[in-house]
Amino acid sequence: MHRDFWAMGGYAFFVWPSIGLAIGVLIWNILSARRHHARALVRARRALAMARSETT
Amino acid sequence: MNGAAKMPEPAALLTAEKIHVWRGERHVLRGVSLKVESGRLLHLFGPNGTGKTTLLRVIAGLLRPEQGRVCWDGRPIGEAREQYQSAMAYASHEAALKADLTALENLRYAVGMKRRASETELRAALEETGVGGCADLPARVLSAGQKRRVAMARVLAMRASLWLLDEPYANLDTSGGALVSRLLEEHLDRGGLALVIAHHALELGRSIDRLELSP
Amino acid sequence: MNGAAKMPEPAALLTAEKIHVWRGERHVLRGVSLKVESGRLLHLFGPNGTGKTTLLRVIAGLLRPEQGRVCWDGRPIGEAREQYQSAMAYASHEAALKADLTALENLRYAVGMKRRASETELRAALEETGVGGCADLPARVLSAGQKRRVAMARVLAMRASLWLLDEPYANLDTSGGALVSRLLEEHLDRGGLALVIAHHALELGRSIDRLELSP
Amino acid sequence: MWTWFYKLASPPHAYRSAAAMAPWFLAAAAVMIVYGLVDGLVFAPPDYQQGDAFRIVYVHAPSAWLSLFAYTTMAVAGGIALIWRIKVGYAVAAAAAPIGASFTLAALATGSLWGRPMWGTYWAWDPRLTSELILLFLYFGVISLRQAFEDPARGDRAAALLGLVGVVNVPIVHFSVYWWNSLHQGGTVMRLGKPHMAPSMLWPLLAMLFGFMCFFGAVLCMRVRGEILDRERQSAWVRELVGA
Amino acid sequence: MSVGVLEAMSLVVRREMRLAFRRPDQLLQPLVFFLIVTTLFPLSLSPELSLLRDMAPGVLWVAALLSSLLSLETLFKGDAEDGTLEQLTLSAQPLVAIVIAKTIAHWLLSGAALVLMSPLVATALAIPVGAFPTMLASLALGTLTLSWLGAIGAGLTVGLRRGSVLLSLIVLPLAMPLLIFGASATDRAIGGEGSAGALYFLAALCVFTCTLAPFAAAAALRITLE
Amino acid sequence: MSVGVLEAMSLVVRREMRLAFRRPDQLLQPLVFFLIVTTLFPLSLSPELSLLRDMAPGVLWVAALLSSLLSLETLFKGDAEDGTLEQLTLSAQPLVAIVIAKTIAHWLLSGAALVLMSPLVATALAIPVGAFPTMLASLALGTLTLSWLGAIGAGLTVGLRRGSVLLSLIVLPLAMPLLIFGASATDRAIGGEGSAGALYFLAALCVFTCTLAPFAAAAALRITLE
Ligand code: HEM
Ligand SMILES: Nc1ncnc2c1ncn2[C@@H]1O[C@H](COP(=O)(O)OP(=O)(O)OP(=O)(O)O)[C@@H](O)[C@H]1O
Ligand SMILES: Nc1ncnc2c1ncn2[C@@H]1O[C@H](COP(=O)(O)OP(=O)(O)OP(=O)(O)O)[C@@H](O)[C@H]1O
Ligand SMILES: [Mg+2]
Ligand SMILES: [Mg+2]
Repeated sequence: MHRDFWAMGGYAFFVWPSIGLAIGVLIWNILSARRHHARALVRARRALAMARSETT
Repeated sequence: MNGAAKMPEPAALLTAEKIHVWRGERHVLRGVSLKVESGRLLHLFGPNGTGKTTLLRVIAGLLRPEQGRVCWDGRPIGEAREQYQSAMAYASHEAALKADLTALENLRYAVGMKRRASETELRAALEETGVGGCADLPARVLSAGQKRRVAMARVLAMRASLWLLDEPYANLDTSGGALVSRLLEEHLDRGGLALVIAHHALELGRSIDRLELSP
Repeated sequence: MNGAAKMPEPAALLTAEKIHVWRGERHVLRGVSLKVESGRLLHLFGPNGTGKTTLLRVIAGLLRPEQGRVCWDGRPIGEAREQYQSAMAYASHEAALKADLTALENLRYAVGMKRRASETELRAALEETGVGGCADLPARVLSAGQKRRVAMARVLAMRASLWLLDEPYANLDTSGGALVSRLLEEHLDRGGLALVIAHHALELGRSIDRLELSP
Repeated sequence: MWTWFYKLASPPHAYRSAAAMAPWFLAAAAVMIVYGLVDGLVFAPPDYQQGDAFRIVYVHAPSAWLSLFAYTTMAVAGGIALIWRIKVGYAVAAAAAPIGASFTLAALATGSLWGRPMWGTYWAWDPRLTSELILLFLYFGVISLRQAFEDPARGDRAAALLGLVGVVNVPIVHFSVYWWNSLHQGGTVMRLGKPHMAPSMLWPLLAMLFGFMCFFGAVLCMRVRGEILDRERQSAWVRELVGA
Repeated sequence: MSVGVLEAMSLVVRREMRLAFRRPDQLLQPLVFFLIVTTLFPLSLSPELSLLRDMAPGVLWVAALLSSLLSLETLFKGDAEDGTLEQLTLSAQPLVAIVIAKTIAHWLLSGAALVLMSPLVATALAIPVGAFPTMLASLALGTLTLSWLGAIGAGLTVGLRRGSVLLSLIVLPLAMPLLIFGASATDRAIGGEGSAGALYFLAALCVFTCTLAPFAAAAALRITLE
Repeated sequence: MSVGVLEAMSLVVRREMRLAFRRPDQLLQPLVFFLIVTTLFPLSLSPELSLLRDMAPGVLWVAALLSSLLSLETLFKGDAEDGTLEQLTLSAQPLVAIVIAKTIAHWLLSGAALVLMSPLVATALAIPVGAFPTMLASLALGTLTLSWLGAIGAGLTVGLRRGSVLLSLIVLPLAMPLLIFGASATDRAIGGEGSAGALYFLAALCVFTCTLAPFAAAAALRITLE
């Protein structure tokens, strides 16, 4: 049963990469969105620091 | 058909309030304000790279400032675009000529968008700025000073009430400099307004306003 | 590594004999002759469109005259091309900068063809002409006067003995004008030669030669 | 009514509500995707023609559908921003572009992998396939146009305009199978009336579709927050937010 | 004394014409390109007429598309570089009118010329004379649509550093339906089948872009110039 | 302290590289063009693989030729317009050296990149993998030869008003043999036949142009710059 499942009726070479790729894209999206937000935060902090150093 | 007939009501007024512009990381214009009234000239000067050209482009409406606004006769120039543009003539650092068109054709196609000007009128404008002889030469072969004079002729032929001139004296010989000064005086006499960038003191035989941009 | 060390033997001499140039139907240069010796400056002036730029280009070897010849140290510049070019620096009406390269890179690739110049040297040249702060900005965003100053820095960094300058004062503020005059004086003090087009009287605190082209 | 709308679209409000919505979307997406994958890969019967290869549909169709949906979202958000000058719209458009591009890529890749066993080739110059490729190019065009401007505000507007213009490609992708005779099969799920599919195959597919949609909502919210922060870097509320 | 919009537009068109005839290369460039692409192709194939005829619509349309695209790059670029575009935008005339005038001039100078030349090329590609009317109509509609799409792209990319690649990247996806329908119309006409459907579609596309694209292009220009 | 010729040449090459990477469009333009031409073609045909495969060498070579040609136009033009070409000619270095350096840089940036990308395109055009070595070799030789021929053309036409058309007119006849032999080499390789003959011929052509063209190009440049 397990064998059969992983073999996908002989189409394993096509099915599993597809599934993997799709899951990869999902994960990439989450990671990159989080990184994007984190970087924006860093830039905003930097801008604030610059503004503060200018006024003082 | 007389130039004086086309001139503005004396009320014409240009104001700029607290203009701020950033270029890249530089805060080039930091809250510049100015006012030009009918019959007055404002001489804009200051060291290289302090933003004179930038300011003139903001006033011409070519550049939107990050803050501040420019008004013509009390209305922001963005709203009164058409009136403002037909009352204004702008001459930039470059002569803005099509290299493959003759001086006359350059005038015809640029001036013709603002007002109907006959060929004799255009030729007269070129004659007035001393490049009548080059009217039928392609702009490509003109000398630096000649190009500058053609650009001046374009300003003249537009019969605008507001002149925005970016270093009109550059590349001109001594007689050319005197000519520009005379044209400016006549323009002011007709009740026109002018905003002129120049690095040397302007001697116009009348009082002028001055605005210095500092680095 | 000192600038003065690289300077020419006092014998250096530039002559042009009976230069004739036609452009289109116009006989622009009608037998102009001139001579510049070591330590001397020739101020070329005259009304717009009389052929000053044309003459300078002939002397730089960019334009072959219909008649007449230009000699460097007694040899026609066509024959002594390499010596002549390595002894000469030319600054045209335009700044001749690559818009996408920074000011510093522009200098590196232009000066580097003539002599090995370290980056500090190039930066020093930019500093000297007052645009040290713009060294790493692309030429595209520089103001007109800043471009002109970078072009002047290029001339400086080439350490050439002959300077051919086409209106080096244009677009410069007052301090920039004084700077160019000072640079010219120092160049002449080192025994250099200079051929300068300018529309106003040059005040260099030393005697200079003058050549007027008339229409 | 309008003031309410503008308040809703005000950057700080949008920033906060995006943060509030994201986890819900993500949770819903996780549930549906996990169910869809398990049911689709393990329990659904093999197709009588395609055998087990048909299971690629569970990732291919949702990705492909999302590629179109994300583009539409991007164009609409950009259009709203352009017309009503609502800045958050630009943030949404900018956030949707990379997500959409990634799913377009996924659709192309999974489709290719499916094409090999079904049509005997990874790639053919078929209208559906080609127009999907064009969609990818459009995404690239929008993304690189935005980046080509030194001034971000102008980049936003230019990209929004291009997004709007390019939206014509979306119906082309969708209807290409009907307009041209195509290798690619026509609509099976997204079709008015009865779907041509056995329910045991259909349920997991629907779950995957909605799961992907929710996922899109979640990542969009997360990305939008970054975009808003970036655009509002100089504003008082962001300073307060990051200063605290 | 002030100048009407139509008058201003005709002035712009005349200006473009004058410039083009002053610089015949801008005029000839797309035509030469078109000719070259279509003549090179047969050269690179084994000289079988049947193969040639199968390919002909494709070659014709790809060549037309590319040569149109190449000339589109210069639609606003030259004017932007020498500062005359600034003068145009300050001319108190609506930007849309200027854009329309420039695009029409562009089409007259590239698209229309290309259509006129296509029978020559078609003969060389062994396209039967019977297919000429369809080919001409489809090319005329196609190049006009393309000029409009290109105006949007050119407006979006003028002054940008990556302008030219972006232009292709932007315009070609949009132009794909044109290519597909245009080539298929020509193909069917060669095969003696009816091609009215494809032609109608092209016409609809053309009307659609002609009405919307000027505004999009003007908006694009306003965004980039500002 | 004076600068050797080789040093100056390497400086020019580095300058071109820097400029190209500063303006990625000049770098990507020919590649994008190449990709697009090859993508558009199949679209305009009925999707039959056999037809596509017959056309593949032609499409590949015509696209390579055109994209090379397009980028050649800018070989000296940008420098001539902003005045830096004047500075280069006054740099006390032999003009031939400058021309060689610029042409090599051009080939590295367009031809070599194109060769590297061709397998991708070839796959999309259904060219069998077995034919790749021949295709790569012939394209490498062909684009290099073309760069040299193009340098002559670009030298002759820089600053001329009819520059670009003339360039095509000058270069394409010279490039014709390249196209014919290159396409036939690829074609034979696809068919599994030996293609050494055509490759040798291409190599001979390449060596021949590499030795003579620099002088011709420098002379051409000197004539137009006067
Ligand atoms: C590279 C190759 C492929 C591409 C680019 C592609 C693209 C697409 C796109 C864009 C859609 C969404 C259409 C819409 O929502 O209107 C779609 C849906 C679909 N594709 Fe593909 N596809 C490819 C290969 C395949 C293959 C090989 C098969 C199966 C033999 C397939 C089966 C389907 C199915 C069943 C759907 C769902 C249809 C529906 O219900 O709307 N695709 N594909
Ligand atoms: N992207 C940028 N990054 C940094 N500085 C910039 C950028 N763009 C422009 N600048 C600077 O902004 C200033 C623009 O000046 P502007 O051209 O208005 O000067 P100006 O007063 O007209 O000078 P000039 O007298 O030389 O004509 C210059 O100093 C320039 O270096
Ligand atoms: N093809 C041509 N036909 C007629 N006249 C020409 C042609 N080419 C150039 N000229 C003229 O030759 C002269 C060239 O002048 P040049 O540029 O050397 O002047 P200049 O003295 O440097 O002037 P400026 O002070 O304005 O820089 C100009 O008067 C120009 O009009
Ligand atoms: Mg200035
Ligand atoms: Mg001069």
